[in-house]
Amino acid sequence: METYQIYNLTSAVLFVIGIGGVFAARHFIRKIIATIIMGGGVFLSFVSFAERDALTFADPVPHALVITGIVVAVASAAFALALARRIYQLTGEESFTNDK
Amino acid sequence: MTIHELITVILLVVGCFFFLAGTLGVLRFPDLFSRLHALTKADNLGLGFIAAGMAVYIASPWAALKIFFIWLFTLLASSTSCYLIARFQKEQEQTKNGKEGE
Amino acid sequence: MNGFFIIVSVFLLLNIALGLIRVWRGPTVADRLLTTQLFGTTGMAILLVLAGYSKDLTLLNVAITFNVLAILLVISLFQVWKKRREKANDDT
Amino acid sequence: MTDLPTSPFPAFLVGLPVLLATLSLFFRARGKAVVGLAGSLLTGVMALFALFEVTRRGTVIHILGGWEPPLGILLRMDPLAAVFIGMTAVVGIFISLYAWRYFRAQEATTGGFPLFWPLWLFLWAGLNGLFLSNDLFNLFVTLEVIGISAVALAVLSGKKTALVAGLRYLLVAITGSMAYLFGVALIYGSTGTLDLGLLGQVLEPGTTTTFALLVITLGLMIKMAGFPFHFWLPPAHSSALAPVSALLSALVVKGAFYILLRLWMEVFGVSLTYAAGQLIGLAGAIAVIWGSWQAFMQTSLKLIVAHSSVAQLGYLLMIFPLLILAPGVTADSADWLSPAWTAGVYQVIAHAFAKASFFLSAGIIIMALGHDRIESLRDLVGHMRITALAIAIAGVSLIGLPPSGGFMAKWMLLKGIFLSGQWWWAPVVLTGSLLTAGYVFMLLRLAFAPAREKEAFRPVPRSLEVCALVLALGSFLIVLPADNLIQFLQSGEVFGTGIESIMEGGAHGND
Amino acid sequence: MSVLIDGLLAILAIYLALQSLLAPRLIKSVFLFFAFGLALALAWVRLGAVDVAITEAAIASGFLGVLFLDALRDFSPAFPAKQKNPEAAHNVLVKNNTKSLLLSRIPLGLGLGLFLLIALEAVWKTPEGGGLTAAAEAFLPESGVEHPVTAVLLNFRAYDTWLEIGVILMGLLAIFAVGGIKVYRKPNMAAQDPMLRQVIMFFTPVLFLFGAFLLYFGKTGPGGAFQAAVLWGAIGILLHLGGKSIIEEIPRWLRQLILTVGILFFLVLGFLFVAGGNALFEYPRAYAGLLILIIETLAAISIAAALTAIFANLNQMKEDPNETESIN
Repeated sequence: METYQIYNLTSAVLFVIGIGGVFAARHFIRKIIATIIMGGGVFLSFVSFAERDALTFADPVPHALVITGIVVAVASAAFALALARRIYQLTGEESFTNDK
Repeated sequence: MTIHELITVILLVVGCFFFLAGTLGVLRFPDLFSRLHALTKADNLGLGFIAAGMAVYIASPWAALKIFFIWLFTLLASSTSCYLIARFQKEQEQTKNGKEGE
Repeated sequence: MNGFFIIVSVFLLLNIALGLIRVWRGPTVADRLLTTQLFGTTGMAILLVLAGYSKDLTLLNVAITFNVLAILLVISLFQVWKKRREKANDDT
Repeated sequence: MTDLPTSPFPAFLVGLPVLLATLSLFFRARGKAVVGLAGSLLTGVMALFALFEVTRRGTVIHILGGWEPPLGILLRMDPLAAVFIGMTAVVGIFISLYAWRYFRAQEATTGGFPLFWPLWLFLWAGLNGLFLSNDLFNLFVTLEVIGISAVALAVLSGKKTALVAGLRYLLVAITGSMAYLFGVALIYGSTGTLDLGLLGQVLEPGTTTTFALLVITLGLMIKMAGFPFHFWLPPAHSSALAPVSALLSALVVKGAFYILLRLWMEVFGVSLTYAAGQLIGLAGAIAVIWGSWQAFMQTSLKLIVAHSSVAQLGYLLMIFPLLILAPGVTADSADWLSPAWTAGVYQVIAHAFAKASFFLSAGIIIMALGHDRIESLRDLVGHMRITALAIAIAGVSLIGLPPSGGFMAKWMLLKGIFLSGQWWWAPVVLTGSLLTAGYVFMLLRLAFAPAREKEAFRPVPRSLEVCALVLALGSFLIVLPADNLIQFLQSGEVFGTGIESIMEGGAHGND
Repeated sequence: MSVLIDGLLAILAIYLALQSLLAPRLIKSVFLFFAFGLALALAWVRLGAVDVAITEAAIASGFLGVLFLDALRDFSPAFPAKQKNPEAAHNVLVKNNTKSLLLSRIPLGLGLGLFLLIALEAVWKTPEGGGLTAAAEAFLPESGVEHPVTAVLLNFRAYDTWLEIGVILMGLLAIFAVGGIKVYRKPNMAAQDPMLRQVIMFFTPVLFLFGAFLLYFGKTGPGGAFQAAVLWGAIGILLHLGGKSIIEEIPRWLRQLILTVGILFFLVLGFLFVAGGNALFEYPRAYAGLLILIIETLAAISIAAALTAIFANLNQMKEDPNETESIN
């Protein structure tokens, strides 16, 4: 098994863990963490393809995409965190009360 | 094997030994404070040896400076957080019994 | 030499895995906070060894980035803890 | 593809709103609104000019940075993109005018929400960027621009219900984007390109492509509130401020639909299967029935309108089973293809106008009454004639009665359904219309009923009512250029190749 | 042989991800999440993505970590404050968390398991697309920089990067939208602490210099605007934590200029190229290197300011929960 294949499989596992977390976790913070884990899986997939396609250097395009993706994901997570904190301050709720 | 490499191997092995000692301490010691003690002291020492080993191996003054800073910052961060964890634990023992409320 | 570096890395990773047993067993919260510390220090060591293994000095920049921001985390943790204590004192 | 004529318009369509949004940050409350409104008008007018340019010159492109795909990113403004951009411009201009007056009227008590303007301009830039984008990853970035600005707009009121709905909306949006991005990663891994045009040529069917199609479709369905993932939409759309609700339901959800349409037609042609189409159509059908029924059961105006969005988006999903050709059928003989996807485009436009008008009217009613419980709508006609008229016209378009845009959409959808022989979708379309008629006439009956007791209608600026009415009329006026519009849409060369790739897909299935 | 490292790292990352979602206590979740970030960074290093590793360390672990830790002041009952009502409710909730994930969600679990199997098969069978390495290598000499990732970020796909700077600014605006409207909130002066001041005095120049180094180094090696921006932003965050604010002391227009100069300069420059008959972000080849350096510097300044302001707003949210409508 090659290095990139290990991480490629890991990426699928992390992605699924993240999806499960977003839907099943209750607390806001855990839901946000789950989205980041999901993102980690996706980015791992990109970067493992970059390693597979390496010539003199690894494929730089996925690296750049992942950097962009990480920044975007963090901006979203920061916003989600702000919302979650605000909701807690106003209502004392830490999870969606009528969660399905 | 050059003399540089020999020194590196020796330093790395010593470093690993300290890491192992630290981890064993974390696993075997009876209470938190001694565990904390084991982890912080031994691991930082282990990191110091590994840093020294790698500095010898890479053998460039610029890299050596960076490695030194890595070690220094880790030392700072881990000792501060060790101090914080200890104080946190003490506070908690004063207020409650320190067990997790599960 | 490269084989040796790999052995060292694997050893250090196993070390972390071993340390996770303590996280699992607890019993106190503080014990679990130790993970991050264990991870931090050992992770830096692994990064250093990998820098030697791949002969890529830019890995040192990764380690420095982690380090300087770890300080930020520690100070932030300190603030959290202080605020909590102030609040606890206010309540009593 | 790069031999198409280049034009600077695509660059300005994305750049200008961002420039103005950023500049508006230098001003304080009132200044932000002035710059924001001016920026909206400017962006809208420029978008219409761009639309005109495309009708004159055909598809235009803009090669960003001078780097051609696959390394660089290409902005492509073909007829379909131009129509969506034009729709955004018209709806956006009137919502901006409405928002200006609406926030001015409440400035004393609420501060006038100056942040609406930069966020709305960013949202507009994101929408234009999405319609123009020809790159899978860039589509992800524009989706995120749209997602963050849309949620920020949705929570602008700062009320608890809006915040909770907004957080759920945001988490769902992030999940959807990440699912989409996972599909993008796999496609990049298996083809080494992100450009839609190139992908249409090189993508081959296989396990990976099928899975990528699955996660991309799921992710986009989450974002466009397609059936099992519709739960976030009604609370988020109904709890936002009136102009924001209008933006969210008229424009934002359409972004994900646009990507889905493009990808299904241009990229995934080879790996679509009959079952996948039926499944997504089923989701649409359930959404139509369930959403309409829920709308019927609600007691507040905004919730009715929000649930109705779920149903109307269901119609959009129902065109997808028609886009898939059975093995052995060529695109030439498949005469239902073009009614099917033009029905989708018409439905998007008609719904955008009608729903925007509906939400703006709801905002006027909330302004007048202080709430939007429907029992208080009694004698609306006596107090606010124009708003009542706007609701009636928009409602007729939602039901799909002739000669409205909604009618055009449903008629073409039915045409596509019968031509393709998938007759089982027809009862769903009709039942949906019937249920829609149910809640629209319930509203109208109340509006015309004499008041039992005197409800205190506060006076409302006339200009607000006019904005709502113009948008409602728009949902009828779009029928006038129908032939030209359909012809224009079908002139898209690249979209033509999309149909060809579907054709090849049919051939593949035949092999 | 070296595959052993990767296998261990993969298992570790998966374990930590699972645990950070299952951990009963919030603080443990957050700490395991840090550990997860570190494992992921080691994975990036193993895959040869040093840029990504630095970004992960800087933004995803560092910046987001600080935000999470700061959020614990609101939520977590793990610190020994005497909790009132929320604690009881929360304890029930955290107990449910583990169980509900494992037991009462069997359909979800089965669905996810099936999905995982399909996903694993899909990634395993991904055909070799070849990537864009060759194309990037061919055009690298024309890009104005020597590091391929920087060339992609700032030249080949500059449009994405420009939008991304916009996303950060929008994230800040979105946070204003949540918690009332203020450009920058005053730090809590009570937070001043002599020990902290020493640490800040020592680390401010370190952060600044290392950030500048990463920024400049981005031309030839891993580093660049985003990584540098986080380090510079960390200065602002440190000062804020120490009860000092640099941004508060400068006039409003300058503050706004600092926040927007990155995206504005990038865009206006792009418009100038368009006016000159080129495409958006199409640098004249001769000046590409210089222009990229200027753009990166300004972008780093703007992003650093935005990150500082994001942290400051989140950090001070608690202090005035009722203030929603103060106008900027």
